[in-house]
Amino acid sequence: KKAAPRKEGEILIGFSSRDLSAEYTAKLSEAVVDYAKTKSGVKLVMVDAQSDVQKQFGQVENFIAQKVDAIILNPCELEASTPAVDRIKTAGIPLVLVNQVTKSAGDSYIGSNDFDAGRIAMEAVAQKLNGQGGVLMLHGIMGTSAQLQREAGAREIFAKYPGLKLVDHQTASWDRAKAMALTENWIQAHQGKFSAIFAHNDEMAMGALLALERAGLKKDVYVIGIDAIAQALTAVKEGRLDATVFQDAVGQGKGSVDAAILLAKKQPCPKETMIPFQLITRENLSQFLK
Amino acid sequence: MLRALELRKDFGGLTVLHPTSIDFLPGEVHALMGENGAGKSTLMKIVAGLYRPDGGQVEWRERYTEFTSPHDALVAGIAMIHQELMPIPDLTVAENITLGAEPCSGFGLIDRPAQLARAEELLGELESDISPTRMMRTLTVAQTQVVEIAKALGRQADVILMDEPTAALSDHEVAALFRAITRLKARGVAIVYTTHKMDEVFRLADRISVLRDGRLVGTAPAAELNPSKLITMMVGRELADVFPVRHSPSDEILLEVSGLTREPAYRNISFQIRRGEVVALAGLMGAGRTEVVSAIFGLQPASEGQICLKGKPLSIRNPQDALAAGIGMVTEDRKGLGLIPALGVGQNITLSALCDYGRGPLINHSAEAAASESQMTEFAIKATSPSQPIAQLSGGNQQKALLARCLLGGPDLIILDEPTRGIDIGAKAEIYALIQKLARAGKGILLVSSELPEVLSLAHRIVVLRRGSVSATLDAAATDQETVLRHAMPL
Amino acid sequence: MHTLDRNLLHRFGLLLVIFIVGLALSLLTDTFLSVANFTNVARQISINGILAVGVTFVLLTAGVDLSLGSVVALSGVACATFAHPGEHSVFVPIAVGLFTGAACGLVNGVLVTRGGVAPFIVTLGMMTIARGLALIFSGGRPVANMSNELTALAGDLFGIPIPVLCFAGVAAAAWFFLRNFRLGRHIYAVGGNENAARAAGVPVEKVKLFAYGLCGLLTGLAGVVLAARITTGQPNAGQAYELDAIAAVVIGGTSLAGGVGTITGTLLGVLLIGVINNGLDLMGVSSYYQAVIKGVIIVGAVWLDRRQARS
Amino acid sequence: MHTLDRNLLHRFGLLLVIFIVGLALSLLTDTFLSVANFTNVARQISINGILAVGVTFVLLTAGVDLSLGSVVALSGVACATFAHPGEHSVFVPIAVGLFTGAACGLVNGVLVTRGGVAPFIVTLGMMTIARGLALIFSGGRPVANMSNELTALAGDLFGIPIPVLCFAGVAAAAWFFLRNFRLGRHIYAVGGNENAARAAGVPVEKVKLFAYGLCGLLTGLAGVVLAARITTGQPNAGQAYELDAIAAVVIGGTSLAGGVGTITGTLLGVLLIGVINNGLDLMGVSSYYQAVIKGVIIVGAVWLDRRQARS
Ligand SMILES: Nc1ncnc2c1ncn2[C@@H]1O[C@H](COP(=O)(O)OP(=O)(O)OP(=O)(O)O)[C@@H](O)[C@H]1O
Ligand SMILES: Nc1ncnc2c1ncn2[C@@H]1O[C@H](COP(=O)(O)OP(=O)(O)OP(=O)(O)O)[C@@H](O)[C@H]1O
Ligand SMILES: [Mg+2]
Ligand SMILES: [Mg+2]
Repeated sequence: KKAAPRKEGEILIGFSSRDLSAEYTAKLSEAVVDYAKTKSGVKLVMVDAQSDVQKQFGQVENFIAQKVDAIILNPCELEASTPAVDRIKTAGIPLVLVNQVTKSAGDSYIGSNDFDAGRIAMEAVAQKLNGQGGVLMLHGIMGTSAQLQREAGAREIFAKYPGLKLVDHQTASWDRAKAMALTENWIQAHQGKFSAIFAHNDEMAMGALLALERAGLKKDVYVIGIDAIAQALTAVKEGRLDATVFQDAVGQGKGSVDAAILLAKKQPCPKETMIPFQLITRENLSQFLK
Repeated sequence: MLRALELRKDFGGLTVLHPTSIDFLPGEVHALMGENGAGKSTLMKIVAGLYRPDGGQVEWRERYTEFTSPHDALVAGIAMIHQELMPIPDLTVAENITLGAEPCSGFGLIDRPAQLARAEELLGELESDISPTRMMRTLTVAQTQVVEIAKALGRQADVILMDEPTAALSDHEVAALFRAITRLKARGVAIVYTTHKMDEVFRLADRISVLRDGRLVGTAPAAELNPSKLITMMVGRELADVFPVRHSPSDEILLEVSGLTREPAYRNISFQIRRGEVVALAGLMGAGRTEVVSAIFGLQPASEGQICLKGKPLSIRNPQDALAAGIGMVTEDRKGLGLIPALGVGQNITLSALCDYGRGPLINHSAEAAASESQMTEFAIKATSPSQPIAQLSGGNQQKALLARCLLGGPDLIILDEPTRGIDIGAKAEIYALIQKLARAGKGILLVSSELPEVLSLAHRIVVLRRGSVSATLDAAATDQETVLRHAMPL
Repeated sequence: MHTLDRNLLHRFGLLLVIFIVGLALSLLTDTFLSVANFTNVARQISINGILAVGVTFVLLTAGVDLSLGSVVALSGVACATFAHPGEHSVFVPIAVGLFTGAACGLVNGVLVTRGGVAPFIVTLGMMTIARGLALIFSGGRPVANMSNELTALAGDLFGIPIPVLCFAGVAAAAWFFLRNFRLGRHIYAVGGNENAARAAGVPVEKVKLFAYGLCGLLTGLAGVVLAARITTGQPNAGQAYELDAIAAVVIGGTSLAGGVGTITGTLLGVLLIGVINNGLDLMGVSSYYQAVIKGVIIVGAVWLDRRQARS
Repeated sequence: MHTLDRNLLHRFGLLLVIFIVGLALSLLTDTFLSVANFTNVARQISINGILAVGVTFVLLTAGVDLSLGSVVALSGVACATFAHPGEHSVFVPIAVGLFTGAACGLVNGVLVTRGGVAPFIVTLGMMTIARGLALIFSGGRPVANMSNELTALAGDLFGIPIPVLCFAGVAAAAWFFLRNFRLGRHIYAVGGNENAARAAGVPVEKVKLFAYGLCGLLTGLAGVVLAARITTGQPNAGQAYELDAIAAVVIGGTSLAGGVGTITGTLLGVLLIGVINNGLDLMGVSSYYQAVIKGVIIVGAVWLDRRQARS
């Protein structure tokens, strides 16, 4: 299936996604691809960096060699993806960053701030516990930007409420099974000393939830995740999961395609479009279940 | 010059070498004799730095020395030809020969021309025509042994320990080795020589030391001994005639091979074996004997030709087929095609006939143990228990275990490729007796052996191979070594 | 029997390490030594345990299987796809999961035996392929909405977690098989010296095919159990599970060169890894240091064990 | 020489596959066949290439090194920590990175040779330990703010990317070394038959130590190059890099059992993996299918290669 030759006047957009095997990014990337299909005169090529900065860098170089008209980059990392951004800028290709910033700015950024996600989630915990109680935190893969920023956001809230105590925190590498085992161990070690679990993503929140349910402790513990993946929403609806933080994958995806087209046509485009995180609880769930 | 002082070695709580002292003198061939498992190799390996002694010392040039590795011993001037062949399969012959002593031109850079020249020179000394650029993997067992010898000769050592260097060699190479040894003696090199071939001892040795069950029985000048005296020292009793009488075979044809061909190794091989008959395949090294019998056993099927057993044509694609048809074989390459090193002796023995010791897919452990123990007794296999890993047995005992494996399934046709290699004289006599017993019981035996006396006295008929073709089929009773050799020699 | 002796020694060295680690944890935490926590450890090691038992067979034949983790994910996805409530009987998703695993294992086996490709490459290929297939079949999303009958597989039976029962059953069967079946002995022979085994009439190809197939089947089982436990078929589940499983087997004394090893050893290896993971969590050791400590204990345990077995 | 013949054959089979893949890509895309893209491929394979060359040495001795990826991260972090602008000369961070890698490699080597622990376990332990250390030293955060002199290492020299030059240099040196140096041949001997090598007076322990140390050093180099390229010491970089590197080496005909293999083979393996990755991206194949296709091509290439080498 030969990649059709570029037609005159057609806009070619290169899109490097951070990791298509992660549910949130997959959703975002699907939105990008689907939305691009609805635009006539636009051809989009998507590649998957599989969470590897260096691989993504290579993909960016491939795009430059292909002389694409615009690049949408969903960077793997805050720091380490910066050279890739610089390379694109040196090549003079319009660049849209989506979902994650880098040290160097692109021509446009569509997304949200992971600090906010951590802040919103922990704030919800603080409200629920009235600023008093023990909290456990499940980290994503250590050293990744999302983990670092979500942790930093959460720590801000801990500083604000001295009554909140971080009983223990540990990585479960974004993985549900690992989060489940970790929570089981925590139940042994800290039973009765914690009343909330904050997971850096919903996968891990689901794992914590399952462990708590199995131990019959869910009613005593408030569990919150980030991303609002489908299963998390269902769980919120069923009253199992307490809350999650919504990140608008579809909104970010569409926004980035629009921005890329504007930039490729050398039309003005907003430097930054923030699509804020939102807390989802049972109360406001209906507006997110479309 | 070299002296073993009260050397002792234990393996897993078992003393295999009791405190033993022997002197070795320059310019002398000192033969080390003894039954399988007597501790000959163990003693030599201690001297060569491969094993650390559990007691006693090595005195070298009037000084006590402790070699912590073969490297130390080699640097000091002690080289060893190991009983166990140790090729590096994916290096060239030249690289194997010069291993550890590569000629270098500074900075550790190998001087290739010098390396090749050295290898040629050493092979030339052994009158061998193996090309130094061949890959070791492609060599036959005998050729591998020649390379091992060349490797040790090349170390310019003052002592060379030779542990059964001729086990895989035929007369031609043996003669060349002996000439080389004579030259070494003249240079004042001390040679320690172990063998199970009686004639060699008396041709070579100046003095002889005999070990039995890990103890030194005695040391004597060769001139003071004769074969029967020596055997008595080794075995602890007198041994009757080694070769038993042959019985005449029946007329029923057991195996008929016709037109077996696999170019370029052999072509158009035809012969028959009757029940109760021992047929020997004779020939020089590389004549293709191993390849022919491998084809019959399905290890490397022939491309053309027919094999009929008991009048039925067989299509043998692998050893499984052969075993099912009633053909058993003891391979020449003990280590490569025989032993499962980590399994116990008993499990090695029962491996081929495991179906007979159990119900359905299950193993009946007690039946299996009984079978392996009776085989071990019958073949006098020296091991601490049936579960001792076979890798820990002495070479001769390993060979006996493989024979036991082959016979356990009760095959009609038994192929023996160099079955007595590395086997002591007592055990050899037992194996010869066994071969005759099997023949009497109506089995057919196809024997490949490089020892012509063995061939002449065991076989009824001798099929001589020359470069992959049958050059003669001789009646063993009416022929002699010269005739066989004449047919074996390339024209 | 000597093989047994040697294993007892091996066992003893490892047991010692496990005992020391356990003792340390009992002193350092007040939660390690409790029935609830032991159940926990048992539950947590059961998936790695099932995988380790399976891959023991492959390692014994001197092969390797790097595709475990991906095949766990693929079987989990396959199982979950057929496990929506009210669609099929609960046996269908289980069968589908097991079948998927076994099929992957058999493909590995065929490529190794007939294709003559090194097991490392074959199973590395399968690792990528199975992961890709898991993502394709699931559309990159977790397959949720599994029936309660299936997720009940992660529950308890007579107070014992079903995954633990599965693991125990699998281990006992494997132990019995390797000791008492002819095919079990043949596996050791093939791993010990393939050419010699062939010359002794062992059907080497069939033996290997069996080992890979069985390993695949057990991987499928692990996939089903995992899916039941996390109530989803997760296409990116099981990352690097093969490493933990192979590590457990090798810690337990099985040689990567084949021909040597036992199921009891594997069990101890699985237990050691499980206890370390559990204990470090209980002690609240920071995850950075957890990694370092875990690495040190594993290497140290094997070192001690081998030293002790040698003497 | 026979070694050469056989390598030519190996080479030929793989070359054929690479050629076919390349041809297909040239027809299917209009960008594959361009200088810019070739430079890209070269740049993209250089890190895997350096690692693959290093691990070739270890595999030749019949060992294995699973710690590559983690050590890349650790050396990158170590290098970046000393690379802040204006603090040290550019040689300091480079030396620190190389030293870190070499130290890890030597520790591996010592544990394998003196400790008698299986390379798989030792390097698996090091994999966890080095990752933990990278996180500890960096505080779990990317170490940024590297001097321009250091990041210039990812730039060009005479129009050729410096990482590519590093890779080429390393490969050429390794090729020459393995063929013509005594130590190089001893590496083959140790891998081919360790007992025989020891009996022939080859200092087996030293040879292995050298192989692990060199592999570590080159891993350190890869870490430095990666840090320069992404201008950060990333503690979670290099995940699973060991698999790609070992795969390249094995595809290139090096036996995991040791004693057989060449640097030219490794280069072809690296090239094949690089071309597949690049080509599938260029064609815009969905990443799920990429995984499947990549797995199939790798297994297929090795299968073809071995088949052809046998005949
Ligand atoms: N690594 C080992 N572990 C345990 N026992 C061993 C080991 N090596 C040798 N033995 C035992 O030591 C004894 C002496 O063996 P050795 O190899 O020295 O005999 P040998 O005299 O050379 O016999 P052969 O003529 O058969 O070569 C044997 O009983 C053997 O089983
Ligand atoms: N000098 C040689 N040069 C090249 N190839 C040889 C040489 N000698 C033997 N061969 C190879 O070995 C094959 C025959 O080996 P085989 O092992 O069957 O011989 P054999 O008669 O059993 O000798 P032995 O067992 O004494 O080594 C030949 O087909 C040939 O390929
Ligand atoms: Mg001996
Ligand atoms: Mg022969």
